[in-house]
Amino acid sequence: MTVQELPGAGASYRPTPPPSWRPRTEAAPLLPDAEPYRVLGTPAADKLDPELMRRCYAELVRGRRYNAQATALTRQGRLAVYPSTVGQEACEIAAALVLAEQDWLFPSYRDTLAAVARGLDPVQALTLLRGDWHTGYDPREHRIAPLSTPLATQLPHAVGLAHAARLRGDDVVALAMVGDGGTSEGDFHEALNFAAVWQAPVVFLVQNNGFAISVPLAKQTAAPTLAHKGVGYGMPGRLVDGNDVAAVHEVLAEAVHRARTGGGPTLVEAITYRMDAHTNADDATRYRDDDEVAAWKEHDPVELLERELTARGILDEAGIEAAKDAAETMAAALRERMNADPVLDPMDLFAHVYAEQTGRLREQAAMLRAELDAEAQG
Amino acid sequence: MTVQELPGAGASYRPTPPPSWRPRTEAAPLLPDAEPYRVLGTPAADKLDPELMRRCYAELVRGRRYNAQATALTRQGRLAVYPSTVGQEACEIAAALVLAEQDWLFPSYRDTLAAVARGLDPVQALTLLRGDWHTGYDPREHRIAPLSTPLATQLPHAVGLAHAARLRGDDVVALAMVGDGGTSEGDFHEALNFAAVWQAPVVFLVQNNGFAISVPLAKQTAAPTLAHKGVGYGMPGRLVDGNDVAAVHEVLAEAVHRARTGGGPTLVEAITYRMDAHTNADDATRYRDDDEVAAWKEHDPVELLERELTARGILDEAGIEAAKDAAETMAAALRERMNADPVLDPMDLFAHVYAEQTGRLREQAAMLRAELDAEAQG
Amino acid sequence: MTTVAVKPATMAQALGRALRDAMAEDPTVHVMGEDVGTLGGVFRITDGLAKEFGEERCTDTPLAEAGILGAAVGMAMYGLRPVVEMQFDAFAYPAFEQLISHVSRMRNRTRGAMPLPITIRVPYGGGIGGVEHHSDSSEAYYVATPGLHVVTPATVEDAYGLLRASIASDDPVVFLEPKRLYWSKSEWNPDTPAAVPGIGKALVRRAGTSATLITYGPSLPVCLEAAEAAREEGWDLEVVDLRSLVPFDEDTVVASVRRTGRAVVVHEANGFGGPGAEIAARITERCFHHLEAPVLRVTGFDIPYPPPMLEKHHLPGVDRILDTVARLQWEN
Amino acid sequence: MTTVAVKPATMAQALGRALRDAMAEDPTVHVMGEDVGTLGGVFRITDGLAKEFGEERCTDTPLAEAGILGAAVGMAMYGLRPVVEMQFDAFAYPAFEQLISHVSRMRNRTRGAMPLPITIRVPYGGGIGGVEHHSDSSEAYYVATPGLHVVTPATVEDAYGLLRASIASDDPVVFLEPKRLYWSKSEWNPDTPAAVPGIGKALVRRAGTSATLITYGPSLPVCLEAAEAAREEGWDLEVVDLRSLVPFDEDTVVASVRRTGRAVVVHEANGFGGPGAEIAARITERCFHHLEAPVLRVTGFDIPYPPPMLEKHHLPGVDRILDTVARLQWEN
Ligand SMILES: Cc1ncc(C[n+]2csc(CCOP(=O)(O)OP(=O)(O)O)c2C)c(N)n1
Ligand SMILES: Cc1ncc(C[n+]2csc(CCOP(=O)(O)OP(=O)(O)O)c2C)c(N)n1
Ligand SMILES: [Mg+2]
Ligand SMILES: [Mg+2]
Repeated sequence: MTVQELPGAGASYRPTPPPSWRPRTEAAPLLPDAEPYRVLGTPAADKLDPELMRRCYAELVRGRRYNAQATALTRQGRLAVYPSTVGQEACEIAAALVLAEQDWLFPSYRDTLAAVARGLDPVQALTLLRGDWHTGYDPREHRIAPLSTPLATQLPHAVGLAHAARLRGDDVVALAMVGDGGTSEGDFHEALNFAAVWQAPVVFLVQNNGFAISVPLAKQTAAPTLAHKGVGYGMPGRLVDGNDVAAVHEVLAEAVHRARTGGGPTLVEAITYRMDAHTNADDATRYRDDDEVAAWKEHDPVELLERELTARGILDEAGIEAAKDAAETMAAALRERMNADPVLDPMDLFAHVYAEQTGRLREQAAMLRAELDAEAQG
Repeated sequence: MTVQELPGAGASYRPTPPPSWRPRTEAAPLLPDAEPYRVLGTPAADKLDPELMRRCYAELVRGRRYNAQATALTRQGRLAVYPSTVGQEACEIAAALVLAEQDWLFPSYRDTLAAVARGLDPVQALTLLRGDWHTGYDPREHRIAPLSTPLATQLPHAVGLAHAARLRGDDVVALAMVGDGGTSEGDFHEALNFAAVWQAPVVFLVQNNGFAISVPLAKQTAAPTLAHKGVGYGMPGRLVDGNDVAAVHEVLAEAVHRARTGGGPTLVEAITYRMDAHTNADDATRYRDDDEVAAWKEHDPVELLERELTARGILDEAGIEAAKDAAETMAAALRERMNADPVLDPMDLFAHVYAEQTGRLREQAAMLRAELDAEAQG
Repeated sequence: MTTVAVKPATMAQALGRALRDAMAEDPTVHVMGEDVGTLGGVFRITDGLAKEFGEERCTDTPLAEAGILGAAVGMAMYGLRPVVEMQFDAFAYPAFEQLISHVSRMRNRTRGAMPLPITIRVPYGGGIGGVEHHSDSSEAYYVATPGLHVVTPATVEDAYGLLRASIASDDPVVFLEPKRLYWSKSEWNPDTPAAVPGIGKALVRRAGTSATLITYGPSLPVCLEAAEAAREEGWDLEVVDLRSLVPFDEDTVVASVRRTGRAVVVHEANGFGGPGAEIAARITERCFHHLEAPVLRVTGFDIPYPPPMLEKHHLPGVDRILDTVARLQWEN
Repeated sequence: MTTVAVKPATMAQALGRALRDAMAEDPTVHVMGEDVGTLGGVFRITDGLAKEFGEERCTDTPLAEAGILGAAVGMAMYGLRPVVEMQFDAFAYPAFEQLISHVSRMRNRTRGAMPLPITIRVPYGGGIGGVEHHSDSSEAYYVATPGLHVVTPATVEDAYGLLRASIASDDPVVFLEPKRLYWSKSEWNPDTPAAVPGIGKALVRRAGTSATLITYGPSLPVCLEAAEAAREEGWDLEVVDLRSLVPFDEDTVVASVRRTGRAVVVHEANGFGGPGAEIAARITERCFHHLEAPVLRVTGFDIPYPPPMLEKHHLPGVDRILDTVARLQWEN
């Protein structure tokens, strides 16, 4: 038998392995756009939903004010540390607003604003960052996972939760947030792969703000865009202008809808910029130029929306003032409430380590109790 | 100022962030072919190098015989375990032959054959699998990293080594082998990302043999192909018929050349099939049908090459006989040498834990010494 | 209730039966890991579960341990009770960050709002001729991590009972399965399983008066054998099986050592910084004036796990235990 | 020789100087990690290195700890001497598999052919008001892993000397940097550094006769303060600084405890299964008849690291140390 006689020989010859692992060929549709998707300032803005946009605007203004207030609280010693999202408010707000009541948000350590925009009391959202216990709220009540300090580790959680909900027949989508730096972690890879294999109803939102602390994206990846990473998992990748709240909301809404209707996970890369330093403790001048920051100031998410809405008559001076007033009220309340020292009970150290305290913990608790009593007495 | 007046407004409007992290747009060229590349049985075979192909043939025959002999040794209790590469010999041989003397091979736990084909003494290659010390050879002498049992962990090593060599100005390429299952590990992701960011001279060869033990590819990934994973790292992905040694060699040779000449890393997916069970201890009938195995028998790497070379007059009966004889000679020698019990010194337990033995280890060594002496005395 | 008729006799079968019974009783119990579905696991512990309960409840995952455990965290957040299989001891290491930074702390960091009832099954230890990375005794890592329970059976009965208790626990449990006892047998009748012992109770497996051997998991049979052999030397050894390293049942151990006045801790894990150090230190704290001799340890050497051909020299054996008992200052 | 004129005065500066001097002397020394280049590290330890030696020798890596350590393994295989920075204790966990399965064993598994002279710098411990996951004392994991050296300085001088010794070592070293001592100061002159102490030598920091405090890293200043305070109670405490947990300088510790007859081990890490257990167990083995009381431990509680607002209750402090010393059966 010669090669020519082999069954099916020729350019397309291949034995017929079970379809389960035959290479698929529908690659191209997975490729993200080469340019970030935009709405504001483009013809697509004609279709804006005025109601939604007014809500976004109010939240953006409030979010900006929240960021300023939180940073001020670090200076007053009321917060141990604060990673600001000034410049990234469009992503934070869109992520919060796009979810239905029953959906879950998985924030990264930076995303207190998204949690607040979702309705969480800001004092609760900031519990960790003021040096109090880690999670100042019941994650199940708010369907907001604890802020994740270890980068990217929240992503597999989101996948598992979404998968579990689907197994139980519940209509729940999980939206997981991560930074550009976080995409380099193994957990990012494993989470996206699990999500795609399980077709779990998850949306991954990468906020590409250009830096992981001081490390610029060029040292983080050589990918054309982070959205291109979707290709390798067999999930769609979308690239969006992260300072354009209308665009981010639309892209996320599509992805959430896709997840909700059984279409599986989506990877969304939102291109944005962190205007403040990494945290109040960081010195951003060490790794970036003022010019770069100034260029991004021209592309401010709050101003972009304000201009568009004003130009289109969706927003007027009164609306702007109202938003600002509401933001000031929130900030004043936050300032005041954060000025009260939280009262922590040292004996709580031994609570919630296990469902039931072990003998060893009871002994250690007794020791601390005695120390505290002795201190109190003298 | 209205939206229209914004600098550069319009479809392509975007502030000018530094090029370091501007999304790149040359995505499409990164996309791998949708069909695996083949040479044997296609017009591309006209350009075969007879010398190289005869060498490949001899190695394939020897490799097949090596696999059979090693599996036989497990039945005789001479090997603790053996993961066979029957059916995968084309990948193993091509990986070994494509490298230059100074290059490095990073085998996975399955790839003893690649090490042997590179010139390593098979007895040394099998040291681990016979229950002797892990690495029966000096990795630096042979430029073959220790077999990597923890899956995918060898990939960042290959990147680091290739990077180091380049930093030192040495002409060294690292070829790292991994299975389809191994691509799901975080270390795969981190290694490919580092390689692309550093433009390290590495070639990643994924042997997609359809299974990770019992788990078929469809439960491992939803990607169009594993080669598509290259896109997310900004490195080319190539898809090749892993049973076509000419095609695998050509694709790897291109990738090695690219790495050597500063073109950075490449991801190669070779589609192949493990004809034997996962190891001698595995029962493959639990997870796959005979039909599937039979279909792949029709696409056997040794026979594919033999037919092509015979049809083209590159190989004759004498050549076939000579290859078989050489393989038998190798097998007989291996059998005989593996029949001798290796002599291990129990006191070696304490060697090479540290450069210098710690006091604690000296004490433990003395204890074992005393036990052994007591035993010897009666 | 399940209708499977096979009578479990080995520890492997008892573990499988425990999984099956737990899944049958509680629809939130999900088994997941590499090869646990179609294949039934490389040790066949999960054999038949996918068939009986469907692949959705016994799931072959992609090959990624951090992903497996991380996904299990999310599933537990939603109210499921995942039972995760790590294929071998050393292959649990990739999941370490998820384990330490999340699994062990989630209850604590949410002030009790979000407990994670995850059972992590880890086959561990040597003695089966496994090549490198297949024989680690990794318990020291788990023991040093607050928020985890660490449980390990040494008998067929305990394998069933402790696994049921672990799955039922509202806390995460690292469930260490002694590989070389998988094929140990017992007359145990699976249809009338003994009452499930709670987590955290040690058991005196053999009463004695001269000294106490404290051990767990794969070393229990060795200690019992040593205790028998010790009778020739005139020693009547008590043997305590810890069954749970966290919580550590100090009271049972302390009561025994106060009775016998001497103690040896035996385990396969490396000695330096191993669980035996904690046990010895704690016994000394609480039994100081009852001790006739320092608490000694018989453990694996402080070396990476050796090749199969040498492992017998590394593992605590009867002779080494007896030699150590002999060093308990009997002449004083 | 470097010509930098700044005179190091803090531990952070001494560490940076050690890196700089090592890089200047040995072209195979490469520093790598997250933010170590342009930023100089979040604690500024590597400040100036990228400028002085180029980004190729002080490299900002992608954000992936397993990748960092794994790449360092490959670099060491090729003959380089990587110094890896893990940004914080808990962020070293993703690299755990590389550490345990490769870094610690490569010399052993290649029968000495391929040693890995990698230094892994890990800022550790609490007391700086760091939020969750930024204050772990993770030494128990490293200590329980054969093949690793585990080193931790407590003074500015040692920070320099031990880091130089670690980088010079042909074995992998986990170099634990006590965060809260980064800003501790000393009159130390960087241009005439003291002789580099080898790895594995403990030091009696304060001579005393009543009892020995055994400690390391962040707890050394606390112990010295406690020793001063103890004078009021009539106790003259000896304080031993281990400096290296592996190898553990038993002889220095044993000699001290044999002299004083009493010992307390002090560290921040959780007590259960922590390094103090090994130290206490070992002291007891070797000093049994010299001990007037059991070796006690003052450690972090067996809980996940608490929030900054409560950490002072968790960390071993002077009062708790004195209370424990008081329990050393002085009346016997
Ligand atoms: C696993 C892990 N490694 C390191 C860190 C320390 N760290 C905190 S934030 C940060 C940079 C994160 O960058 P990115 O993911 O882009 O998010 P961004 O800060 O820009 O929001 C680093 C390295 C961490 N928190 N977790
Ligand atoms: C980190 C890790 N997890 C699990 C295992 C156990 N294991 C050994 S081989 C194997 C399957 C590997 O599949 P694949 O990567 O496709 O390689 P193949 O066996 O097909 O060559 C598994 C799960 C391992 N060796 N390492
Ligand atoms: Mg970022
Ligand atoms: Mg495979």
